[in-house]
Amino acid sequence: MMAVLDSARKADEGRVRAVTGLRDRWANLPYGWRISVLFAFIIFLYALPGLEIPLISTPDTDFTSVLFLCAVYVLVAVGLNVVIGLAGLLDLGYIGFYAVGAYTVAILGSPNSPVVIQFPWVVCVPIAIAVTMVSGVILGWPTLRLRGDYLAIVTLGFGEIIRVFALNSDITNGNRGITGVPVPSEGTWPEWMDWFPGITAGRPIFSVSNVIGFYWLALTLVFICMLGVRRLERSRVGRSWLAIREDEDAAEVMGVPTFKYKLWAFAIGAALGGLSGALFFSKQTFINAQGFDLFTSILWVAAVVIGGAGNQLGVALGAILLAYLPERFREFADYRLLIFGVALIVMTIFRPQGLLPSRRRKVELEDRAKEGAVGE
Amino acid sequence: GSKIAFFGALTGGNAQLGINIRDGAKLAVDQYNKANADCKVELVEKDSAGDPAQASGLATSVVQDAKILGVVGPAFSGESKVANPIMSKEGVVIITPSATNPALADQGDKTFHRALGNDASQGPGLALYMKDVMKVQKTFVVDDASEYGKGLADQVKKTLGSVVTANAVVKEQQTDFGALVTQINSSGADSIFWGGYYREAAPFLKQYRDAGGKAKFVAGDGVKDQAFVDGAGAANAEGAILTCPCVPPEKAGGTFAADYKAAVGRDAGTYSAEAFDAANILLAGIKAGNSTREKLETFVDGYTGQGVTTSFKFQENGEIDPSAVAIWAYKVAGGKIVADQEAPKS
Amino acid sequence: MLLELDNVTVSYGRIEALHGISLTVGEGEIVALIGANGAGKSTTMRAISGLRPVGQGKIHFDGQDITKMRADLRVIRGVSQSPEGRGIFPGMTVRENLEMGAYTRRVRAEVDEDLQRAFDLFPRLKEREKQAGGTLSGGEQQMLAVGRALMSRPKLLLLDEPSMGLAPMLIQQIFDIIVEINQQGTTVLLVEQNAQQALSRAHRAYVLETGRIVKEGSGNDLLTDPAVKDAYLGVA
Amino acid sequence: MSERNNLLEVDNVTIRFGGVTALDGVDFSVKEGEILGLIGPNGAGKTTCFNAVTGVVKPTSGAIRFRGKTLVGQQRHKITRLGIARTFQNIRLFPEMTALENVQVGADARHKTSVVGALFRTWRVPVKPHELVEVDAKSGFGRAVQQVRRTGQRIFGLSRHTLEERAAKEKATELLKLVGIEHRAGELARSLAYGEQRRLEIARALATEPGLLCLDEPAAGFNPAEKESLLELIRKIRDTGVTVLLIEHDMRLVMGVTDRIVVLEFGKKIAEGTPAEVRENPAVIAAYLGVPTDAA
Amino acid sequence: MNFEFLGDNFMSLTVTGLTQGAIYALVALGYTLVYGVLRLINFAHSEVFMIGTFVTTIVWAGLGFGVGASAPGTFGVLGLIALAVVAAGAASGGTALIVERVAYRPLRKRNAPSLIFLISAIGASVALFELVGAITDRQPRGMPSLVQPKVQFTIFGADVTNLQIGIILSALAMLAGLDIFINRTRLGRGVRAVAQNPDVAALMGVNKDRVIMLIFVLGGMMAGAASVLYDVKVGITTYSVGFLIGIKAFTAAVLGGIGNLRGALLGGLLLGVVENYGAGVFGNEWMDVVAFVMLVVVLLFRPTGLLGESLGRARA
Ligand SMILES: Nc1ncnc2c1ncn2[C@@H]1O[C@H](COP(=O)(O)OP(=O)(O)OP(=O)(O)O)[C@@H](O)[C@H]1O
Ligand SMILES: Nc1ncnc2c1ncn2[C@@H]1O[C@H](COP(=O)(O)OP(=O)(O)OP(=O)(O)O)[C@@H](O)[C@H]1O
Ligand SMILES: CC(C)C[C@H](N)C(=O)O
Ligand SMILES: [Mg+2]
Ligand SMILES: [Mg+2]
Repeated sequence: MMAVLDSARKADEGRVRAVTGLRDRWANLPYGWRISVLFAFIIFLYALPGLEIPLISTPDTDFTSVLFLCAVYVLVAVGLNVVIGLAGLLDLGYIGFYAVGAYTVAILGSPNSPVVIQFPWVVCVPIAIAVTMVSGVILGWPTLRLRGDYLAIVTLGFGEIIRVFALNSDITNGNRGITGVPVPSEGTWPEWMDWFPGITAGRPIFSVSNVIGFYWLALTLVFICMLGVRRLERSRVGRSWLAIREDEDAAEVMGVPTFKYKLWAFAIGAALGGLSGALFFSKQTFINAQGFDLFTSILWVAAVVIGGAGNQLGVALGAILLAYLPERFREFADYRLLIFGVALIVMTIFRPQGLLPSRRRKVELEDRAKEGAVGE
Repeated sequence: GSKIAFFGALTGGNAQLGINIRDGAKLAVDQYNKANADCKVELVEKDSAGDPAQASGLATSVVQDAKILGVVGPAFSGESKVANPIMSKEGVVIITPSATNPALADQGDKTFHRALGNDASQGPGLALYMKDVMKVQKTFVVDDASEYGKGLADQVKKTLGSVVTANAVVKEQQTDFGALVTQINSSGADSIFWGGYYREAAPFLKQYRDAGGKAKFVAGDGVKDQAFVDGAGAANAEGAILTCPCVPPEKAGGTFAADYKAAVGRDAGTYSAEAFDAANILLAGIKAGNSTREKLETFVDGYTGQGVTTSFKFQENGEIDPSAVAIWAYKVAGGKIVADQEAPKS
Repeated sequence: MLLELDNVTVSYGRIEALHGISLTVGEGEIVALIGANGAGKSTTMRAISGLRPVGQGKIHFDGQDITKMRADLRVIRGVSQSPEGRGIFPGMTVRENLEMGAYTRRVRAEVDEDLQRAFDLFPRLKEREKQAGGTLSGGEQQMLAVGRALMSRPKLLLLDEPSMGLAPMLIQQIFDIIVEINQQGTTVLLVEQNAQQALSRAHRAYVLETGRIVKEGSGNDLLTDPAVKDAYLGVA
Repeated sequence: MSERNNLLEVDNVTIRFGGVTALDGVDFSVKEGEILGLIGPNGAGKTTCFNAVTGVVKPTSGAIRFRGKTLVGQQRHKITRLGIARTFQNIRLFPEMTALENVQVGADARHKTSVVGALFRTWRVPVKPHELVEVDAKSGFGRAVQQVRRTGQRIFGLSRHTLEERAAKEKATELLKLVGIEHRAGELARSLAYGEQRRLEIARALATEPGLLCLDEPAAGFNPAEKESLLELIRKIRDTGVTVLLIEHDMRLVMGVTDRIVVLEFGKKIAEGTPAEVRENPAVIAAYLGVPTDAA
Repeated sequence: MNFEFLGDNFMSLTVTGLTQGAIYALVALGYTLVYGVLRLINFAHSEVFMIGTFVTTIVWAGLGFGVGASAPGTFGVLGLIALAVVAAGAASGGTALIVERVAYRPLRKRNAPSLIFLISAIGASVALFELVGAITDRQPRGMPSLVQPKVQFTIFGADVTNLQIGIILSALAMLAGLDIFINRTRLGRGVRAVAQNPDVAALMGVNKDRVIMLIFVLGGMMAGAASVLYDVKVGITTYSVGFLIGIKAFTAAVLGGIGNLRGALLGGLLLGVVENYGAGVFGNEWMDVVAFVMLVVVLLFRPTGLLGESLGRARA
């Protein structure tokens, strides 16, 4: 048994080396090449819904909807990565922010909500982001003084409080939920977009039966947010987060206002979570407390860590797998999650550094793994 | 050929309610296919697990399959509320054999039809039964915050008026009711009305009786399934009153009860007969050559006919004629759910 | 020979810290190991006590190959270490920390006797018997670490910089204690930056430079070796 | 020397932990530009005193002032910004960050870019030609992109963020050179040897541009030759205008480098004076030195 | 809000709360032990508990006491319960051990960081939960009503039943035993040493792997015992019972000071009681909110829980 594991692991290490080699080769490519490939890749992503690539498309669910889900999960992962991967704060209740964002849009925008304001989407979303940011600060202010796993349980509690509140309060319409969550725009596809497979001029851009518009919007937001987070990561702010993750006391004594930066991490993470929630439920048109169970929240953490906490591409990959695989393998309906659980264990054992670890993590983990222990 | 879809819970804690309905619809389709071997209709099953959050995705998948002309379901009110607007916007014909929340007819979903009475008649009927037949004095009302459960509980509360002493809300999938049992016991209620499904009702009643609770237990159609009696334990469930805006299957017309038993292997359950009727209406439309959603919709809107449960003629808002509605009270006796009497009408 | 290292290498991740070290410690000896920061002294100690896996080479103790043996089993065989950085159990009291040192021993009376001895050696510890180890000052922790290492009555005592963080008066004392223990029959392998003191008490000594042994000899020889003097004893 | 200003004043400070009195009415001051030694037996309260100055523990009573400002109750990172930096007796580096990054964190204490600045990079400074992005791509597309960036920089200037990043890196490299471990700049701090970690701590502390540097047993784990070079380093640091407060048990180092010495025992100050005075003080000999220092 | 109700039924709410809390406390022990030693939230512990609840039903059903069966005499019931405790304890302990072997040990051998353990733990939890879900068809499983609660005595107007007394007393007894084991025995000291500094513990001659196996088994057995008490009290179980109880128990552990055995007891009882009061005042649906709000409030004033951490390292 152990022997099999070992040989499998060897093979895997070979693969990792190949990937690492690829990464180095990438870094050595001329600037022009890198930029060009990057652009091409981005265009490819936008074109995906129209490409009908055989192996990856999903037989049982609308492929574009799956792509949209992937994009939303990537957005979630990018936000959660700020909190977990960069600042090292274990947030198990991230879904609470997702819920706050989504509910803000639903309550302010839906004609069927208890609050009859009916703001348009473009007004609701900035409000939703602001509200989630504030809720991040409200949660963070008292609790960020707590250490590691205490924070984890408190955030978990927060997620649960939000859910129970949504389930029982009048403003969220309780478990019955709110229908008619607004879509980003009532506009229709213009004539000149008609050539794209799946788009019919004159049909609404944002509708449940054709999700391309939602997908493109989500993808665009993903790129914007990733760019923003990348800027933070490679600045004094990112370094402070790292230092906090490593040794909070020492960081404080070295002049890092740890509380402030943790709060920022929380607020930024919350804002991204809120945005994702708003986006997802605009497509869904319906929202109730069912969508916000802790289990999903915990799976997101898994996606971030499995993908490679700290590395944006890694967490994006983790999120995509989490969103995509269950849809791709709907045939196994009842065993899907069972397989998923086993896969998580296997994955952690084979790739404790995540699928695409940040460079730093990679070195750190390789070293640790080699050191191993004495005996046995 | 064309397809019709079943939409409802086939898995999850309330699966039995959905399965009965699916089997009713399936019987209809099978009979149809046997009679029309040249032009078969396929029954597509969309399992929602009874979860409204999954309904939007499933509705989208129904819409996107252009061959699906009509839907038997969605089975529960919660999922209906989400799925109906999506499906109706794309013209999919909806005939629900079971979702009873009255508000479903007011959502402006043009293709919505309901093949049975709603909770605006079940609720008051049930409450009158409690007051007039059971002579309850103090009722503790519990609901599960679902579209159906809360809706029905509200109707019941309205009619019972001051008889209601207290109320409480339970969570979906709750299994431990220790706190609720304490509350009911100390409230001195002589009866409990349960607005919800059997998944929670069964463990609750067991714990309540285990803790020595004696109050009479009354609930609506969401609890009316043998799975409830089995889950709570026959002794604990004994005497419980369950209502339903449906006729007892054995009273259904024609050979339905026998056919069902022969095909499925067990007695017809709650709403099996209604589902059979709903499916037959759609099938009749297809048979008449209505091969698009629009045509089928026009057909169903204009349909009149006698099913095994009642006679159908849909009104403008999709409801059947109130005179065709019957509310029945059932009683758990000897570990089985048996028809008791038709509930009084308000 | 009580302890024998034969061409031992140890790595941290991809970096090899010891490039093949051979050394011996005879029964009853005090052997000192000196060298600059990063030379690999602590790494050697960890390899002997089993905290670090050995890459190549062999370690023999008391006639037995212990290269791949788990650390806790080595303790039972008679190896005890006072680690670099002290390794106090912060949440245990001073007394409990000391008792942990005697974890592998079963005879209660002997343990009590040794506990008494440790308190006699470091009266400060007696004063702080009930204080949590983590709240002791640096020097107090060092005393505790040394005291604890003695509690297992080892055959071989590994001391990694026992004088670090101690006040001058105590430094004298700690070296006296080492000699005393040795005379009572415990073999000692000692890593020290206080080379002057260490060499003058050690029977033999090794000089380590960037993961290799570059010199060995009797304590006194090395003490007068000009190169050693220059590098490790500072300008006198 | 007495005409110099007091940089730090420790005024009648008492600290108790439950039953233990770690500091008992201690009074002393550090003057601008000097090196003050803090010595005493193990458990005398030296580290506790550092902890009080840097805000890690709160005094039970008494006051601590730095440049006349009271420190008690200040947040720890604010104390650092005021100009006090320290090293730890039990090393506290950021183990999974490189040596260079460790020092950069220290340097960041003096920088201003925060989240908004890093995100939008709005605060712009005119750019000098040699600071512009280089156009080195060969292929057309990459070259075009670079040219756009260059033009952008020429028009809008560089962001404060960019400038600070560059400055932090330069400063960190310089400091690593100063403490003599520049060759390990890219290594993770965790993988440095004990002595190197101590040096890295000093570099990191210096990067915060302190007025007062507190060193807690910096020579622990150094051999005499290395102590010698540390002594040089401390002098060099002082010569750059940094005042130093030093805890150390190695008498040669303490006597060699300090201007004045304060001696603690059981949380009380038992002596204060020049190295020569302290060395001869019988109370100090009895409590701490034991034997004449030249034998140690 | 219904403070009147709370006032009128204060004692009876307290008693039911304590009963619930006793079960939380027993499950919390598993979290606390593992966390104390490995700094790992053993997410799979909730499933360890869940397995116990099913094994109990299987054992009873095997002996002819399926749903609806009538209870045998007092001795029969005690025998059934004892048998269930043994079986569920063994099954849960065994499950915990397997989880350790499969999901954690390979990671420990590779020195993986704690976040990775968390993921593996989640994986183990999901796998177990889904496995049982698939086997049981996600249908709940009922049990016979073995113990008909009989009022034994009344304090301040609250009826206390034999069932409640039984649950609270057996939980207390188990906790006391464990506490003595950890604090008074040599092996217990070894456990604490590994918790505080695993490397140095090895230098003292402590076999780390054995200690870790031990804590998993002990925690699992306690969860197994708790699962029997739960079954007797609630009388129904499903594949998802573990989730909520697990979260509550973990909350209890943190509330008392994670890594602290007595903290787990205190936290469990307090949580059970307070959430019961909360349910009385604000309604059942707010019960969990009350529990978590209390947690936040307590942590604000005592950041390491009511009794602080004791197994684990005191933070310098
Ligand atoms: N945990 C670690 N990870 C990676 N490398 C390490 C680790 N510990 C030590 N090293 C490296 O191994 C080499 C030897 O270190 P070691 O600690 O054995 O030196 P030492 O002689 O004890 O030095 P010192 O006198 O500073 O304690 C050094 O180059 C160091 O950088
Ligand atoms: N949190 C605490 N609880 C109880 N006692 C404490 C605590 N912290 C420190 N002490 C005690 O206070 C005294 C002073 O400790 P401190 O660390 O300041 O000594 P020090 O002078 O730095 O000694 P050393 O030279 O050994 O480092 C010690 O006796 C220590 O045991
Ligand atoms: C199947 C039925 C019990 C459904 C229920 N009448 C509802 O409206 O949801
Ligand atoms: Mg060393
Ligand atoms: Mg000190």
